Amino acid sequence: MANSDALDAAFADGPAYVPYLVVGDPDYESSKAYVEALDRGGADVIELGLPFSEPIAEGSTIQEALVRSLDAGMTPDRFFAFAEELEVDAALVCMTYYNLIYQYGKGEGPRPFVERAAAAGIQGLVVPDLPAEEADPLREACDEFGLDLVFIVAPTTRGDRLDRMMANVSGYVYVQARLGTTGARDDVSDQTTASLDRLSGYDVPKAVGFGISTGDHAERIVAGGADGIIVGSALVDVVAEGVAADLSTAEVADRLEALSRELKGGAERGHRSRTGTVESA
Amino acid sequence: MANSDALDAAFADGPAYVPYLVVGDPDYESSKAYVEALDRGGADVIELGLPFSEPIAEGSTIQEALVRSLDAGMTPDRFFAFAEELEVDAALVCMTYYNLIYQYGKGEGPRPFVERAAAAGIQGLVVPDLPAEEADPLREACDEFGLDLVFIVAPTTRGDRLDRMMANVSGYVYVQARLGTTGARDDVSDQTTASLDRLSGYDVPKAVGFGISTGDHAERIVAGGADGIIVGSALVDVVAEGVAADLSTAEVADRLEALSRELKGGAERGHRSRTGTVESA
Amino acid sequence: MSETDTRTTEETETARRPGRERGREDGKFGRYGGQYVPEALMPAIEELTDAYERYVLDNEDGFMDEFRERLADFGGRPTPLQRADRLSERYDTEVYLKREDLLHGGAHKLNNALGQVLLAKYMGKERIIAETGAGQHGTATAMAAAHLDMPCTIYMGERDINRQRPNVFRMKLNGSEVKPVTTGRGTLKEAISETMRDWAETVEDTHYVIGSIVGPHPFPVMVRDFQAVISEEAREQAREKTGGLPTDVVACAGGGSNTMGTFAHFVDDEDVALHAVEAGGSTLEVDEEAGVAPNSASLFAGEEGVLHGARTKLLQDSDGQIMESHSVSSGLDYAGVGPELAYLVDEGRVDPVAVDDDAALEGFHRLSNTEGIIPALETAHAFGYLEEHHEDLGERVVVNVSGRGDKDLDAAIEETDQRDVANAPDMSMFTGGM
Amino acid sequence: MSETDTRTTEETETARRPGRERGREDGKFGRYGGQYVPEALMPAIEELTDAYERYVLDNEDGFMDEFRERLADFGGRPTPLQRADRLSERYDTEVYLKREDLLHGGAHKLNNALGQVLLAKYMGKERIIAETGAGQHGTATAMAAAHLDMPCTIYMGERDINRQRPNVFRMKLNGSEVKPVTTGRGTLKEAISETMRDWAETVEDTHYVIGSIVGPHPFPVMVRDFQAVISEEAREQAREKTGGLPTDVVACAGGGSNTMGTFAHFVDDEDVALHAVEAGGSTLEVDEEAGVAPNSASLFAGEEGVLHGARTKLLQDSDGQIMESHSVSSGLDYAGVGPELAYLVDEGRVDPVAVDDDAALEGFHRLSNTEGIIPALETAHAFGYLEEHHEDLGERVVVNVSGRGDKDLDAAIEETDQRDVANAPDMSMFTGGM
Ligand SMILES: Cc1ncc(COP(=O)(O)O)c(C=O)c1O
Ligand SMILES: Cc1ncc(COP(=O)(O)O)c(C=O)c1O
Repeated sequence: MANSDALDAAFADGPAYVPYLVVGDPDYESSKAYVEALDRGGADVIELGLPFSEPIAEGSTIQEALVRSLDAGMTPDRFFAFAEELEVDAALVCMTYYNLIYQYGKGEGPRPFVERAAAAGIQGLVVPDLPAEEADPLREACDEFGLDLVFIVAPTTRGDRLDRMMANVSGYVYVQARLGTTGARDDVSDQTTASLDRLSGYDVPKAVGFGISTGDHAERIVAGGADGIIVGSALVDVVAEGVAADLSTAEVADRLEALSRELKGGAERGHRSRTGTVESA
Repeated sequence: MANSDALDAAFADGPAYVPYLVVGDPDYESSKAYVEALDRGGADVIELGLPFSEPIAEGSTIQEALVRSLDAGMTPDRFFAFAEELEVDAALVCMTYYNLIYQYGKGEGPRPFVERAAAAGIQGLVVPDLPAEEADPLREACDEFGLDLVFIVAPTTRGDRLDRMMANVSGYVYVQARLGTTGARDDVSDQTTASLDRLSGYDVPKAVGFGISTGDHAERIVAGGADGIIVGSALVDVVAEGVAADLSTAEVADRLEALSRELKGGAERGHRSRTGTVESA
Repeated sequence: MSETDTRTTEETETARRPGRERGREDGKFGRYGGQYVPEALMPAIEELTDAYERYVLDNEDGFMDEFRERLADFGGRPTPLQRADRLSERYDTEVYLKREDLLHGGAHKLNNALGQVLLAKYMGKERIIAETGAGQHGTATAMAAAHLDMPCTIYMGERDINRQRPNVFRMKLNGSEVKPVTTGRGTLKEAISETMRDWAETVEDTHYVIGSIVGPHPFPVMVRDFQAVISEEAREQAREKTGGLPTDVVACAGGGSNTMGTFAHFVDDEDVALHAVEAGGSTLEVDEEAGVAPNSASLFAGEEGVLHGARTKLLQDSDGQIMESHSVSSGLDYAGVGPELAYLVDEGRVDPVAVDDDAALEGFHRLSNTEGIIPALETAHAFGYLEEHHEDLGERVVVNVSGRGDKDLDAAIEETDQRDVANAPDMSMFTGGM
Repeated sequence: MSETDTRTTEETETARRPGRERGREDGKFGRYGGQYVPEALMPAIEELTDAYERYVLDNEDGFMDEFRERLADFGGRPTPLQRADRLSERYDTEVYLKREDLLHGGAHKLNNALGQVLLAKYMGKERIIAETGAGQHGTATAMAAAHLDMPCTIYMGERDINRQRPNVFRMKLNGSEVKPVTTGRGTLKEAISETMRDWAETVEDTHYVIGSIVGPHPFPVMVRDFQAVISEEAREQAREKTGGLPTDVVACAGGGSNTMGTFAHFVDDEDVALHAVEAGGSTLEVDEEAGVAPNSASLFAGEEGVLHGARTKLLQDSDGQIMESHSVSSGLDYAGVGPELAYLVDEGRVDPVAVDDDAALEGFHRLSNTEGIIPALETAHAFGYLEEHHEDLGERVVVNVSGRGDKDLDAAIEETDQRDVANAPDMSMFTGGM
């Protein structure tokens, strides 16, 4: 199902905890400490955000993180260096916008980016502004270098579009829990359950994201049938608070690790409730 | 030729000196002293300006005098009281705009104004915004009360218009020396000679005005054939200087008297040169 | 043609003429009108009268054809007659808007300015002068003068210059000279007097473009004839769109040029009611002592008199001195009104109504937020009238949108801020000016 | 209709279609165009594509009839094609002006805004959102929304809000909510991103009115089709007035909506040269380090990339980050350009030219003082081009006057003041602002 063994493995036993952080937020070194904290906190896959100047799919939390990273000098090349330097167990997925991928190729399409990503130890890509219809060249490059190409399924995705996407996806499918952009929310949406139902016929891990911020959410999502949870804004919020309150890198890393444990724990509780005794969600 | 004996007399022997001042400029009492100074200086006819708020025929010198007078509270009734109180030998002509004359009648046309003017000792009217075509009612009232109606002939007035005007005029005709509005100028215009030529066939005194400011001007104008000179802005300037320099009423009156003597003297020299030996102008 | 000749044929001629041609022979509208001007201006007035008769009335040298072509190409005519869906619903009557706000320059003023500048060109004049109050006539004249390559000087009261700086800038951009008038209060009536003074000295090569249906004959008829294109189009458009004539026609009135332009072709349609909406200002009461009328409702509250060359209705004190008028809209802020309107009001043909500043401001906001058209504050009076009197109107009302409100944004902020305007948007970020 | 189906018929269909219909099937213009949007927006995009095909292309429920009627009545179409007498003389060539400045709101923008708001109504949407830079698209959308009684929210960068306060006020007067965008530099591109975010959450009841021929399919074709009325009229008017087609058509290009609107019906007339005039800003040099392009000449100097949902030519650094663009005219200040223009430039059909700030300002003053038309600073670039390149043009040139300059008076004062503009009027009384 997946090009990369690492992603296969991540979803192989139990629910996957898939945290997201913006690489280079608020600076290169702190960011490395933060990503490694996620890993210690139990991450199965880590989505590394490579910042683009016009992030049309992000909410304000992540957008501000992208700006912090760009202001601190993040570039695709530094991003790859970062990935190479990381010491983590989790599988790595790069999340970015298509223009950076395309432009990296200097006229040769997306292949050079994918080649470089593979060399840096990246196992998959999420490109929120690349629809399945436009994805052939990237899909081919991913196949060539053994990367997975993750697509995002929205609550509104149905019919032909869903089929086409599911025919192209690999690694896991990113199930968007609600309409809108990224951002931590307090509740879990009904749309999630409906989406998971719609996807039940497809044999690919389903990771649910958008708005998950606590262990409780995570538990309910996984209990509802998700194979993994993706958490972005809630973690980026921790980084932002660290910037605002001028906390030490170690302190922020500790908080990220703690929140990760909570989320991962929630996901595991949810998994047990689904596979073992059914607790009320 | 004239309804009023006084105006007839003014032009009867020698050139007439016809000065103009705004009544009430800069205040009622000073203004009386100034008009009486003109009289002492040799005035044959005095044109008394009754200020109107929209004096479309005046240049800025006289316009500002009108504003000073209005600001000091001049009204038609105070104007008539002023005329009654004056102790002068010269004949009195009222110069104003038609709306004041008309409005004084409270719906009965110009007659009440003329009646009141006659009672106040006014012998004639000059109404710069009343063309001969619209003058019938005023003409009739003037005839009834023995006032003269003076018309202004412009350098451009010819043909039918000139005929109609000359058929209506009485007392004297006001020959406008040049195009434009009132205001003292340094030279004497060729247009004056041309106008006097055009008027030579009409048997009515021709008083030339607009821009006369010195005895020399006066001399040349009269030498050129005028029966009188009308002087406004040059005298109003003296009043304005008095206001600006805060001179005493007596001082301003003296200057007005002196300037009048100069103008009158110039007019008489011009008359001698025309009737006696011809001096080069 | 001598004036005595004209006068003898006058009564019969005028009687036979349709109402929209009234006054063409001699500038008389019953007791109103005439030519009360200094003798020095008479030749210019006669020359202009002659040119008016030849070029405008008789289309000599194809003047009117060129005028209409330039109005179309440069000005953007015809302007639409638009159904105002939301106002129609609000008032439960068919409301149609004549969109003079879409004319080049943003107001009906260009119809007249272009006509007169073109006429000056046909007359061989080499220079244009004009007065302006709000700056609308000045900008229209400056545009027309640039278009027709005529040097142009605009007189504008100093106070108005300070109130209307964007319009001053527009005139200068169009290459006109703007001369500040510092006499008196520095507003429109002083600017008119000053322009007449300039004209008296320069008549030979200069044409004075008067900005409304005021002044001596032939200005009132000529300006009306140039503006009559509004009603000529509107009448035809109303018939096409609605199959008939409107029951009511509404236009604001300052000097009255857009008013008569909007009424002219309806004057003979006796079933069409004509409403001239004047600026009621803050109150219709007059302060005789100070010589101030806090309004400019000369049709409604004025009395007969002579101003700026014509006999008409005026705001004046009991001595006949002209009053200082007032309105939230500087373009209505004039103490007189066109003689033809004075006549039509006396005849009972035109219904004069006053709308106060508050109602005008509400009208401004109402048209802006319900119809997506930001009107000039002058125009807004007509919509104030609609709100107050719609129950008295028939089932098909045409309102002239005489101009757009871009020039009035600052004034609208300031005036809205001073009162409690129920339908204004949140103004907090604008108070203190832009 | 599934997209796979569409794609199979694409090549043949497109080949048979005249150029002005290019891209209708799939939003592809050669390598440019497409739908690079988050999956959450896809249903809205598909719903819109369906509505575009039914209402716009097939005139279902008489949509296009109503659109054209409202454009005429509310918008003031047709706008004139005017001969510019003095420019024609200056350049010794026939210069014709397509007068979009006379459209309601003062720019071509209403053609599109009215079309989209009406379409949203036909689609049963209950709310309108839009982004705006200079404020022209925002004001046009606010007007259209008021006219059609649709609640409307406009996103505008905070910096733009401060530069364009009169336009902000106009939007509020028309009843729209104006939401400041504080992210990034607070200009147009941030406002677009922010509006897309709103849309992603509200797609079900909300329509996003994009302001130019940019964004994902169907926006580029739809906006072009709404704006194509410009060239449809101009082509016909040119034939009527001059008996033939122009040799050259000139339009300024920001996103390119007025450009493609002006070119669309001429694209198949191979003898008509098409000139797209971009903002050259202060220089065409780029500061890679700072990520700043002191211009917005994306056709002329940009490189292929993906921005705001479409593949097109962009101003970007070597990593693919979008540059900060710059121009004296905020309406041209955008780092991308419509994919159709990018395609037509690559094909050699459209000639891309850059005109710098100085030349644009001179063009602004030139049109103002020689033709009596104060253009938008955007539009002024086209006249800067005319001055610099008139010798390369044929004997009959049509220039689109995309908008009027009333919105730019403050900017014109400031910018004129900063340089030595040979043909500017005496500015002394205005420096320091109005
Ligand atoms: C938009 C607008 N409407 C109306 C008027 C009033 O003038 P009139 O009554 O002469 O049409 C003006 C004058 O400036 C104006 O600008
Ligand atoms: C007057 C005017 N012209 C041109 C433009 C550029 O936009 P586009 O290239 O999309 O027509 C704008 C944008 O605001 C504008 O206001």
